[in-house]
Amino acid sequence: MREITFKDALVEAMQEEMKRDDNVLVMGEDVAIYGGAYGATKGLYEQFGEERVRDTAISESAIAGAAIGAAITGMRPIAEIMYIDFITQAMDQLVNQAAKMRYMFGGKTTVPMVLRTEGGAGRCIAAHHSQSLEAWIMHVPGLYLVMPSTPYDAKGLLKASIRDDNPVVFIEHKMLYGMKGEVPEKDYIIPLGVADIKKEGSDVTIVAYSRQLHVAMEAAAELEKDNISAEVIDPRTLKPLDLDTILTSVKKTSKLVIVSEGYKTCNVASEIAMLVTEHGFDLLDAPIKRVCGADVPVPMSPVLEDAAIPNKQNVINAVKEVCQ
Amino acid sequence: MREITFKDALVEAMQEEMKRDDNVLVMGEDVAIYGGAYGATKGLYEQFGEERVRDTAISESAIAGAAIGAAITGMRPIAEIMYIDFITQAMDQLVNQAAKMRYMFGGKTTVPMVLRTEGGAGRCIAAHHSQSLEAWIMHVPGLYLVMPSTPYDAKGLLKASIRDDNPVVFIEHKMLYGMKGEVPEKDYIIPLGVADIKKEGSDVTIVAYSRQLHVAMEAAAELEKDNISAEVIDPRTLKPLDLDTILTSVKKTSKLVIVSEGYKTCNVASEIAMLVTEHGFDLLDAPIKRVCGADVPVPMSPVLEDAAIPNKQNVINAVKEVCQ
Amino acid sequence: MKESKEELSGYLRRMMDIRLFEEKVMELLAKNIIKGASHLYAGEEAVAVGACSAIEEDDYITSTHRGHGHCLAKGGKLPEMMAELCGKATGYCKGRGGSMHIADVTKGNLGATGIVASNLPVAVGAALSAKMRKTNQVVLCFFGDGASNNGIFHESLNMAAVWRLPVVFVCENNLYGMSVAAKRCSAVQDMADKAKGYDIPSMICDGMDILDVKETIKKAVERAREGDGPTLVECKTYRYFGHSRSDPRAYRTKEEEKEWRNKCPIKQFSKKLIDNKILTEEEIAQIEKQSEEAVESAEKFAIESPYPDVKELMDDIYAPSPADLLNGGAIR
Amino acid sequence: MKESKEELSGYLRRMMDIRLFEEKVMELLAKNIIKGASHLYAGEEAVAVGACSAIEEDDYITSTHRGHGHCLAKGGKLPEMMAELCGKATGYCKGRGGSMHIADVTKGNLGATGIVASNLPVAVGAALSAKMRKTNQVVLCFFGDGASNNGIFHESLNMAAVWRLPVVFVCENNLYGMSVAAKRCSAVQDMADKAKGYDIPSMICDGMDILDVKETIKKAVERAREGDGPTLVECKTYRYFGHSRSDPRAYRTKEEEKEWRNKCPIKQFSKKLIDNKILTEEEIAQIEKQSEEAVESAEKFAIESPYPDVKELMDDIYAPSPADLLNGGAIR
Ligand SMILES: Cc1ncc(C[n+]2csc(CCOP(=O)(O)OP(=O)(O)O)c2C)c(N)n1
Ligand SMILES: Cc1ncc(C[n+]2csc(CCOP(=O)(O)OP(=O)(O)O)c2C)c(N)n1
Ligand SMILES: [Mg+2]
Ligand SMILES: [Mg+2]
Repeated sequence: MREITFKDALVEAMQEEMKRDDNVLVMGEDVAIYGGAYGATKGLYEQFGEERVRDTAISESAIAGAAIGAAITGMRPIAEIMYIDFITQAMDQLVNQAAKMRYMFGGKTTVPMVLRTEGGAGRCIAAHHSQSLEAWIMHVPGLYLVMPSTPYDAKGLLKASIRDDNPVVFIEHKMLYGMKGEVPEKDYIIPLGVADIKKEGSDVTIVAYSRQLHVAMEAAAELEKDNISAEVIDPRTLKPLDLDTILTSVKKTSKLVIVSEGYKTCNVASEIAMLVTEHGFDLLDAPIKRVCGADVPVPMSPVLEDAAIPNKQNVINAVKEVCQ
Repeated sequence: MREITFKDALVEAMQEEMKRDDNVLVMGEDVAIYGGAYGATKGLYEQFGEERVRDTAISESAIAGAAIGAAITGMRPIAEIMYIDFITQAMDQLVNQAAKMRYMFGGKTTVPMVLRTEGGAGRCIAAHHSQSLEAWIMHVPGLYLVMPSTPYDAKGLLKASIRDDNPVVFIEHKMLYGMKGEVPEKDYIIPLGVADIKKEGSDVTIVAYSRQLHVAMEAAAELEKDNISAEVIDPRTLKPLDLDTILTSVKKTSKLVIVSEGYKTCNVASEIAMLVTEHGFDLLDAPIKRVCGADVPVPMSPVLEDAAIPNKQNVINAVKEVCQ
Repeated sequence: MKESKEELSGYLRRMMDIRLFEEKVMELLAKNIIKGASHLYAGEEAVAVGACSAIEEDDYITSTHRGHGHCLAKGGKLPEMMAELCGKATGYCKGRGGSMHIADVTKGNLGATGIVASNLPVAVGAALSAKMRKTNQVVLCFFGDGASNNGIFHESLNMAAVWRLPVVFVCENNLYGMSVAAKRCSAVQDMADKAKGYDIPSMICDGMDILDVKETIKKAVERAREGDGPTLVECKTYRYFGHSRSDPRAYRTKEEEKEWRNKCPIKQFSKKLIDNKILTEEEIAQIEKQSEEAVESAEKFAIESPYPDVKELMDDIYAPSPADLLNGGAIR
Repeated sequence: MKESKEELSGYLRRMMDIRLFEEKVMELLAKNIIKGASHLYAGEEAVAVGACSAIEEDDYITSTHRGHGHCLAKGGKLPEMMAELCGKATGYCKGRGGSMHIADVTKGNLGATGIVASNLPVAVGAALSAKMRKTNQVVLCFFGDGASNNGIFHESLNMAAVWRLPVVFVCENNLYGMSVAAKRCSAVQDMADKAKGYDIPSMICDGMDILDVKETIKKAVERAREGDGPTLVECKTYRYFGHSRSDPRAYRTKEEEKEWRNKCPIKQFSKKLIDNKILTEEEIAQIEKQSEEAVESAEKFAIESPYPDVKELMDDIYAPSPADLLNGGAIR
């Protein structure tokens, strides 16, 4: 199969959905002429014109809010917030409006929009451009949350997100845009809420998503050398979360390590651990371990930045501890 | 000892600290002439004047940001965000500026400010005025998080927060303002990071804070009738969190139930559970249980609102399950 | 007056409906039959009714925390509104929204909001949508003087101006945001001046005079429909009750209140209709009686309606996924 | 010119320092010795140096993501800056901040920020503090044309105007916010027009002419110090490099770039000094040489400095609690 980059997969997803449905539009800072800070909207402006691919002012709150207004009146906007760090300025629209309107209005409104944004560390761009704030989003009823790890997943999940009738927050990791992977030429979607077993194994379950999925995969490869067979599960969508697949795996392995790049405290990992405790405590042979970002504003210096986020060795150590 | 209301305890705390330190000021919407939406700044304007007690426009972001600017240049501002639901508009200043400045600037800045706000359900004022968003705050390194449950704690903790050199988010529950309790006349503070055992017990540990502490206490009282002795711990400050006190209790009881009014998913309760799992898994006899707010925008209708937040019976049921 | 008798008495009726509805709400709040908060529109009736009479049924409005008037003026129904305020299953939002969250999408009311100023960008987005879908719809975006100090006001006006969107920003300047007088928190006293930073026209009208509101909004709506972009219209008005039920109103004087009570939009308009021999006092009394009865029957409907079934607590949080996206295993 | 020769050559030197520093940064970015992002100030030197020469040492500034020039103009040191950009322990922020987060509190530089517009309310708060502490300090708040579209701009100007705070809002209008021309995203093209919504004065100056900047800012600073409140000053300028290292600059023409290169603030000012017989070409060459050496030694310092110790990763997240607040058991 042909290989394309993560960012080209995103471009293709939007391209196809924009062709398929005239109501899909793209808006955000530098998404048109520039093609997106990380190139994820490259070519859309040339192809669809300034009416459907709109550069905006630096107005995160209006970007999100206008997307909502468009969504509830018949459009299917894709709004881009350049870095998830700036979602702090769009939280009111996202959380109080997009997430709540449908329920609050008695089910009479739908808010079919995608808020694409980018997150994660790895480029030495410090505390305002390196956060992983997905735990905030996951906390909020009414939002869906998608965090793909491969070009294939990115394309199929973005297409599903665009077609979905709910507000979807779609977070891309900055270190993945250039990553290549197999992506079929034919139209496909990946339904929201279906985890993917990225590697089968029998001794321990590792749940990891977004860039950390790859860290987990590397750790799993190395663990094989020590005869530890890790099953690596990529939830792909944190909301809806495919808990069944995780539980089925834990049933087999009896051990669970969860990896997330977000700040450790009140992290997505604690939630997944809690859910497994609630629904499968008896399946567990050892305490669940998490490997998370440090509770620190992400520092710029490469040595500190590396130390602030999980790496292969951290995952290996955690696995070995639960496998003792 | 004399009894005063929770809101009067807050007023006293600010009054005393404003007398003690000329650099303390109060700013926010309706904090001056009106005395605060829930009366928690009543009388301060009359006593300290418009220079030190400032009504602002409806500009949550500027309220937080101006407090930061004042804090890093020698003042000790107390900024009020009327409802935590509106903190969505102040998140950028709070999370990207207040929380990160000190670390990011190499430790050369301090941001001694208190952001007082109000949260929780119970008044049928629906999804935009009833949230418990403390999990977001707890997630962010660089912030402290205080959530008192009694007038005594409220006063002592608010005074400590004002004197502390870090940005403190201080969340008051709307249903507690009118609650009376013993508050000594003399000057006292309660250090941040020290939990309080509100009721001793031996069979099960219940961790609960803010309004839910009282729900837990009622449940504990009723459980006594069934010969279940619950120890009820009020962390009082979620950051710093006094994990030791919780672990010591779990050592004794081997069972843990955590109560929180916030949306269940990615809740403070999952974090506390994770911490206990990490530091005291072997102490546990049964899976940790949580009793949380439902994952739903808080509905207005009284019957639905009641169903969306924890009640005594939920806590009792959870305790009975872990005690089986 | 160029309007027909029917139209004019329709306006009066709607203003009376709002007034009497709000007075009834005040009564039910006092009896604790309505729980929670209600921000009453009494005094400002001419704004909503005047503005909504300048647009078509399929045009949109966005509303605020003080939204009962907007909803009724855009064709909302008293019983469903009252039931919603009472948290009943028969309300506009099945009792989930209450006073601050009424939407009536089929009538083009995109909804009220409890977060001040938060519907401004939503209105901009709806206008973008109308423009892109080429429907010729316009959007009336209501908000208060207080809201105009919020950052989202700035972002919204700028975006609407740059994209020349068909939206009319209707500022209901009632002098206060809760207890804080515009004088104490806004750098300018005519909110219309805030249009200057966006190079868009602004107009000020007498928010106690329904026909002045209507004419002013009409001009702005025409501009919008012709593709000339947004306008900021400021309506000078006053709320008769406190901000919410518990407000002692220490921030304003009895004299000021009286002065504005004398400008009552309903009294003024009634007098004008009589002076112009369009309606007689008897006819007006008749209209008032109809309003009274309508409000009473709405009250009855609301009170007799059941509360929502608690089993429905978790319904409608998410829209069903389209068929081609469905799957089995996910926990939502 | 009323300034002394010493002052004037000081300005020139500081502009050259900035220019050469930025060119060096560009070089080190290309070699990947500096990692991450750097938004270079080259082209805009007259703004920072002109503005900072209009205030006193104990006055405050707030900076932006494009902050190297502000830091140097406010008395910052090249070695500490370069070390910070390289993520070294000897940098202003111990390597934790990098290019976008330099603060130099002892010199009154309250800090740069990676979030566009986010320092506006911080500047307002610092001005409030100066006013309340009666220190007679003023605050210069730098921000871009793009930033002026953000909601926090609106809230900040309004608050500063209402409270008449001693803050000067210095808009560096370089025509673009990243790739988006002000023409395509701002409703007005003179950012100074945005002052109209706050009833405060505004001035426009030539941001390529250091003395024009200085004089203009001086007037605003005097107003501020006299208690007359904020002013919005717009400086028309241009950034010579792309927005950040990877920017292909497809959104602007080579002609436009050339036109602005011809307005180079350093060349212009040098010429003026020569024309006015204040400095000779040789003296200017001498100053340039000093700058070069200073930048080179800063580079050397930065490169030879150690990275921070990873053990310090978790230091300084929180300030120590005052003695009377200490306790033992808490996990921070
Ligand atoms: C973002 C936000 N801040 C504060 C509030 C609390 N609040 C509700 S209404 C109101 C006053 C609004 O004033 P204005 O916009 O003038 O509308 P009015 O109530 O006068 O109709 C305030 C401060 C809120 N709901 N949302
Ligand atoms: C809130 C926010 N939105 C977007 C960005 C990404 N970004 C960084 S700089 C920039 C352009 C800023 O333009 P302007 O304010 O004119 O400053 P300039 O870069 O031209 O000096 C953008 C969009 C950001 N850092 N913060
Ligand atoms: Mg008002
Ligand atoms: Mg710019």
